[in-house]
Amino acid sequence: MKKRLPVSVIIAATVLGVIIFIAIIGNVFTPYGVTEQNLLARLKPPAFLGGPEEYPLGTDRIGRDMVARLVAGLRMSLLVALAGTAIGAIFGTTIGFIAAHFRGAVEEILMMIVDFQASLPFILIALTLLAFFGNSMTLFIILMGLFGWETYARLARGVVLSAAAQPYAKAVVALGARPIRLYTKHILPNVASALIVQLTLTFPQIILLETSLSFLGLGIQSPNTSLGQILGSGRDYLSTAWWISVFPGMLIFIITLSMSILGDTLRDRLDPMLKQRNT
Amino acid sequence: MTEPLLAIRNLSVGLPAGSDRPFAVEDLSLTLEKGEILCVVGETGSGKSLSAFATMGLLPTNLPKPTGEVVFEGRNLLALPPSERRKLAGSRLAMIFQEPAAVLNPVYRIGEQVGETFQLHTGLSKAEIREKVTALFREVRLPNPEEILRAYPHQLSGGQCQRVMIATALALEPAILIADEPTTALDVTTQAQILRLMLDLRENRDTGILFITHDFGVVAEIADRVAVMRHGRLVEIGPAEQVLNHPQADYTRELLAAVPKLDPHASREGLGEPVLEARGIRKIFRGQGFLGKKRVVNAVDQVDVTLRRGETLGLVGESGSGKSTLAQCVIRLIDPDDGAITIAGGNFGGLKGNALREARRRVQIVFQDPYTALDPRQSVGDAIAEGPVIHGKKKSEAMTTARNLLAAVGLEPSAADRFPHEFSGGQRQRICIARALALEPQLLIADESVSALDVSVQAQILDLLADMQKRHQFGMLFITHDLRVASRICDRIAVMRQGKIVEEGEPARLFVDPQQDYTKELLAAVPGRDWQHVARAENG
Amino acid sequence: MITRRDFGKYSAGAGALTLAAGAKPLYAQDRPTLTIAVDNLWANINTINGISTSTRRFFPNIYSLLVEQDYINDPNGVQLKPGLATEWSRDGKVWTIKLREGVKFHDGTTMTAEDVAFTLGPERLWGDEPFEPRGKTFTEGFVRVEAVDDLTVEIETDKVDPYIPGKLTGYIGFVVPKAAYLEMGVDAFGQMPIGTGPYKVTKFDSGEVLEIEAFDEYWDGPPPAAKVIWKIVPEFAARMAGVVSGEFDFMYNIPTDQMSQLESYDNVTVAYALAGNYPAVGFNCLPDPEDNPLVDVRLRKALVQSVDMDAIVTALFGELTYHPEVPFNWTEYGPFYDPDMPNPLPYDPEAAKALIAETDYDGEELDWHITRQFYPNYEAAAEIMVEMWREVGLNVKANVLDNFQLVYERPWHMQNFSNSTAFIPGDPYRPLWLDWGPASGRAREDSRTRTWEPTPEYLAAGEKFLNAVEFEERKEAYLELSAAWQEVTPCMYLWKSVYNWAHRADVTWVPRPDGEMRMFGEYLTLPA
Amino acid sequence: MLRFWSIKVLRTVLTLWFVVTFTFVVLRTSGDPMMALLSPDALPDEIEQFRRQWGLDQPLFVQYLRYVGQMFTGNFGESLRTHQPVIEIILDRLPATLLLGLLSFALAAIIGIPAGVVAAVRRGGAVDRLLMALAVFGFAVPNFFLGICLILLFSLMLQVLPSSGTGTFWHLIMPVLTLGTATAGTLARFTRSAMLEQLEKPYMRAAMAKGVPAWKRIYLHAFPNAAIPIVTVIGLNLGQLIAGSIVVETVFAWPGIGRLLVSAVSSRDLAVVQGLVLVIAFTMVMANLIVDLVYGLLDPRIRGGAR
Repeated sequence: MKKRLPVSVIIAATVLGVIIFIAIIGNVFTPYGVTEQNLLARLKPPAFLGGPEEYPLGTDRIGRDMVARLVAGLRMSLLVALAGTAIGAIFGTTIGFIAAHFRGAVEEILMMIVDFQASLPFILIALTLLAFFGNSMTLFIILMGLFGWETYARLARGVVLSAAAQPYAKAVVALGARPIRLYTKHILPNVASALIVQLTLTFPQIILLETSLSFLGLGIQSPNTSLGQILGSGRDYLSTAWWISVFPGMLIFIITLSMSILGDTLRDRLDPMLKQRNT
Repeated sequence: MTEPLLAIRNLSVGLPAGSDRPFAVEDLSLTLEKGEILCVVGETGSGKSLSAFATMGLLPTNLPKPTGEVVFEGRNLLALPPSERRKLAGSRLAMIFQEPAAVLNPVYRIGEQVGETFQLHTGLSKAEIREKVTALFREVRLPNPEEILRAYPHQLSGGQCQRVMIATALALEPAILIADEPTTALDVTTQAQILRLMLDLRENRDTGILFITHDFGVVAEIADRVAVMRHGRLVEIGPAEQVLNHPQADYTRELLAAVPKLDPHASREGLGEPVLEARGIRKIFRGQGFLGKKRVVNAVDQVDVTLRRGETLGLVGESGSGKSTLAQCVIRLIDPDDGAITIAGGNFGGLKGNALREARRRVQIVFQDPYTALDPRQSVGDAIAEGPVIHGKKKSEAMTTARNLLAAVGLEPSAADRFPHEFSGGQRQRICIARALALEPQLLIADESVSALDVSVQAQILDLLADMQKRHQFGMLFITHDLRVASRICDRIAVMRQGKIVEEGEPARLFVDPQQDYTKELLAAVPGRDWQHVARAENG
Repeated sequence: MITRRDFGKYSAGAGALTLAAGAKPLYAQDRPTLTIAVDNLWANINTINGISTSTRRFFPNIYSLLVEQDYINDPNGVQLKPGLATEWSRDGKVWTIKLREGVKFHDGTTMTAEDVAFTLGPERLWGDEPFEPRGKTFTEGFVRVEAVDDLTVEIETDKVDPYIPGKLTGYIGFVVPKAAYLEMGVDAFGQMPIGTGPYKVTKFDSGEVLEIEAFDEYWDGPPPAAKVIWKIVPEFAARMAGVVSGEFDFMYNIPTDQMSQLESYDNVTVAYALAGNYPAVGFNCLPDPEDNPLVDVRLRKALVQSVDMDAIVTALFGELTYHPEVPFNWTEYGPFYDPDMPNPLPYDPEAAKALIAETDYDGEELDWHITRQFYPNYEAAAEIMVEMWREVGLNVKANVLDNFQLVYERPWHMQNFSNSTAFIPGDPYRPLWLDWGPASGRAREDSRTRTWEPTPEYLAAGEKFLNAVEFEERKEAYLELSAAWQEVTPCMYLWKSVYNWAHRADVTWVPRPDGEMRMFGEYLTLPA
Repeated sequence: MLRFWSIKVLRTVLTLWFVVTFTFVVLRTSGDPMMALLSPDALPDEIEQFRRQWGLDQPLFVQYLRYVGQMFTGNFGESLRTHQPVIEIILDRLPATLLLGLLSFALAAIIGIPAGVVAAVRRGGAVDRLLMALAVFGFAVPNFFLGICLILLFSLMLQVLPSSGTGTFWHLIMPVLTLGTATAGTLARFTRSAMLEQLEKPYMRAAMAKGVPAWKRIYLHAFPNAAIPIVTVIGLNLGQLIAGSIVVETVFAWPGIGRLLVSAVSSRDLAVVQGLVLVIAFTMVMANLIVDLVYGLLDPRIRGGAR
């Protein structure tokens, strides 16, 4: 039943691959450092719009090379999103597994905490904590990790409950397996696809969350930079130096679009429930 | 009568590129007359359902357009524009489906759904429609038509849903009714009633019925003519009597031979010591009813079971009778509320934690659906070896056992490296059996283990189980809703109803001289029971 | 130069109009509503508790000052002119202030010497538990404020203070009504205050809007607008769009880079003023944290010398403003200002490297706390400065924080602040002594903002400065004081602040270096 | 049923209590709020005086009990900055946010749901691809960026819409558009997948066999079933709207609670932040209760009582 991958997916995967590649080694291609400034070349337009040749995508308000900024911002955004997604997914999934295994009071309490988190828009929590506790990279990453964990917990609990009711899980129990074996060797691999689909949703959401926080001044802090921070810092210059915010905006869009195309395809391909039905 | 009611000529339905064969239906020609029941039989993948869909114009949109002709009332349906075709659908041609509950739209009341056909094809007023629908419900013998009109699908049983569907199909007195496995999901007694309804329809309304099924019992019960399909092609077509009793094609012969006979025999001699003793097993499910009313279901109600080495005990009953719950209690996948279980002389019911896990090697289970019973991400060898590994065997030794077992269940030892999705349903069930036997259990529970399989495969699996039992001498608790199957393999049969065992005995006695009305009812409902010329006493 | 005569229509003949106040002016109906887009307001509008750049913009529209700086006739504002006080004279340590007659508060009561004495008195500003405790800073040396008759107030100080009239041009000079203030309490008063200004507050929501309406009994004649709305519009794009499309009559805080764009619209005029204010980088000179490398003055001087401040200011502001080379040698101090004063710490990265080499500094991270978007261009400058420091081997980390509370939360090595020069017009008292002296937040031991310990030399020079009554004596002390301060270099002044505005091209409006947006009098002319 | 709802209500109350306690503890342990409210060079006795005035000198536990106790009387404390009752400040701003939120949501639903249905019906086709790319664009464009672009286009260049603030119908257009876009994208995607699931259900084939026309099959048969899961994401999207309003209200100077929150947080007005968090949590929880209710009304299987 192997179908050929649609062109859109191949393009999306390629684009993502290129983006990740650029994020990893992109700075090799730029002669300038991220923070390297040229006060004589502030707000220069991209080369293709008549700007100086040495700045292909122009410069920002203090004369830093946009290419260097974008590469560094891209790397930071991807890293933060990756770390956040990973932490949230692992934490949430674990909680979901625990709730599904123990049921009863444990499940009730855990699900109440999930409800609590879900009852507050995350940006509200992030905004408050970052403002009140001060912005540090550690707190920021932890916060991004807290983002979406409740989705994973709910999802994991749901899929685990349904997976555990599957005959193959019962068969494994009947063989005399310990719960830990059942969960790690059988259920986790089978629910992983549902979780991976969720990953493709969370990942761009974290990039966007960071962008919103940057707008409120609570995102990644200088001298580090992120796509959201570049985008936010260029907003006063939209009518005169649009390239500062439009380029990172385009990157965010491309990442989100590619991720969602991949996620949709993964959902169709990997969802164990769908798969069972199709065979 | 010169023109048949429906003539399918050279119908071919293609499959999308990359499928295992180019055509789902290939060059199919057959006719259906007025007042005739034509049964189309075939195993999974024979193309019988797609032929029906092509006739109704219901083919999935990802399939190419069918070729050939489907002539009805002088017009080729395949060439009609969609709007014309839609006018015929539901009015002149009607169809009923396999899963009656899923075929009704869950958010609308039954009355609205049945009435929709009238709204679409007639100009009747609401009151008139209501009148008509009520009359239809009476005709299909639905109890309390008024109440059912207001009910939602989830409030009806499967049999009731199918009657509603039939009522919908009959609404505008169609010339043709296409029935796609309409009784497969139903209990045997319900099935008998629906089949009765089909026969009445043919009598009273002269409807031409295209009846699709895989069950030769059903065919024997109702068919005027039979068409046998295989791999999208017509193998044989002819009057029922001829096809069933004097089949021309080898394939038909094979299929018929595989149908288990209702052939009650006495229990075997030389059975060993008791391997399972269950006393007073009880399981109650508590649900939350409307407005806090508690719903209590006695799923298993004070049941005693004993089973000896080498013996097979059949547990038969309709859905909801508690037979699966009982089996799951015995194997401790569900904890019974009450009762004692002893397996192979050792306590099993009261064990906990590690002791329970250790004791699990004594009892294993084979489930109904071989597609979900194997972890799709685990290789077959690993799956079979897993039990021994859990119980302390070395991985390499366990793999050797697994390969040997694969050979024993009739598969290549090299299958160990492959994954479940590479196997057919029957092969998977063999793998499940191998997995269960890898632990050399004293008790094997087969929970509807052959119900989902095609009849030819079913026969093979039953033979395999019998063979394995002979070799390993395990006791087997065989759960099934199919009396034919039970009669073929069981030494003793216990009939369950509403959580209780109502009657128990050797098949020879039970089938010939049932004591309980319920047992009689069940036996009477077995479709086509006379066809195989079973010698049995008439019991009035 | 606009002369007073041009404004006769609104502001001349104050007395006559005040007498005629009972009759509604004919043009009352025709007066427009002005809308001003601002980036923020302040939590309260008390004259002292509410001190901030954003409140100063509108204060004079609500309150009147006892003494005015005449920016119309003197761009430096050194020249004083009567406000609510008409005359003032000193006899030793006692100043006698004569008040204007018939000045009405917004609640209809008439201002008396009691109100002024309360405004400046211990109960409100400098007693044990004053209503607005920050007043202590501005009333240093006050020992007695007393109403001697209905229109006369006496202020007595502990030593001779020739600068009292100048001090009354600051926040403490805004007069509040005693009775209403006491009745409402300081907090309620701060939400709906009463003054003697040309407009009375009708709505105040600190997160949203301030609405003030014409007060036609204003002592200097009815104001030109029926209503002035100060509306918070946080995004620059929205403020800009609003001014260009005519929704707003005024806006302020334009990113310097965008001024030319705004100017390109025919219907918009961009105005700016060099403010009496200097943003700075404060250095923490104290061993708190204990391992603070900045206790070494050589490192502080290296920080100063390694920054090409002129290049930064030119890049960020163009020709708008400049970097003052020598601290406190500022143009607004008229006779104190010396354009030829040599710069002891010029931009010289090599010298800076040499200084660093002399110290124990070994690349430790220096934490620089910066308040978010508080001083225009500060963050951009910081990013540039961090790079320049990196080049000489100084490892500074700019830490942008939400508010001053976080900025002052230790540990930190550097932080942002600004020093205002406005207190005594034409005299460096405030930045040099008030802001750094032993009673200031930067030196007081119990202060959170403490960054240095004044040296004996500084204290001695300060003593001399405070006691100087004559100019020459005071200037000499000023030079000594400044030198003593520079020995320590507890901060680095960056540039003279620029306040900027955009407004409808058809109004004529005079900006002030103190940021005040006077919507009345000689400062504003609306089209006929 | 009664039990079902009483459990729901109990959980709601517990969740809210959790929110109250959590915010109280977190905010009170994060530092001294007085420091932010007073000027940096405030005198120590001044700070002490403020602390006493606000009861911040009491042990944390006492403060907590007092806070919770007052809450039961509808007293959420006073703003540390402006001294107005918190509840008044919030209630003053709430209608503006609700107006913005509801209109945005209506817009999102009007655009997003039909787009999702069309995309599902045209699955795999060019229309589907285009709609889904637009949907992704909708939520991938940061709110503030879209908002500022709209201001520059409609207020600065075309000068047809007011740049900010509130008052007339025209003031609503840009904020609603900005806030609604992201939600429309999410809804479109979700509707599409919910519809796809329903389109493959057996009852759709049965409807076809009855001769139901294509558009009726989609709107009368598939859509009501797809609406059930769509309603559940509506509850979640409400959070997205509130989150979005924090940004959008700032961009458009919209006098709602989003902006209030930003200013209260940056000025560390504890009482207001606490009140807001609680009000927002309350709104969310209530909305989810309503969603549950609607869910029950839509789905006869739940309405019947068996949960």
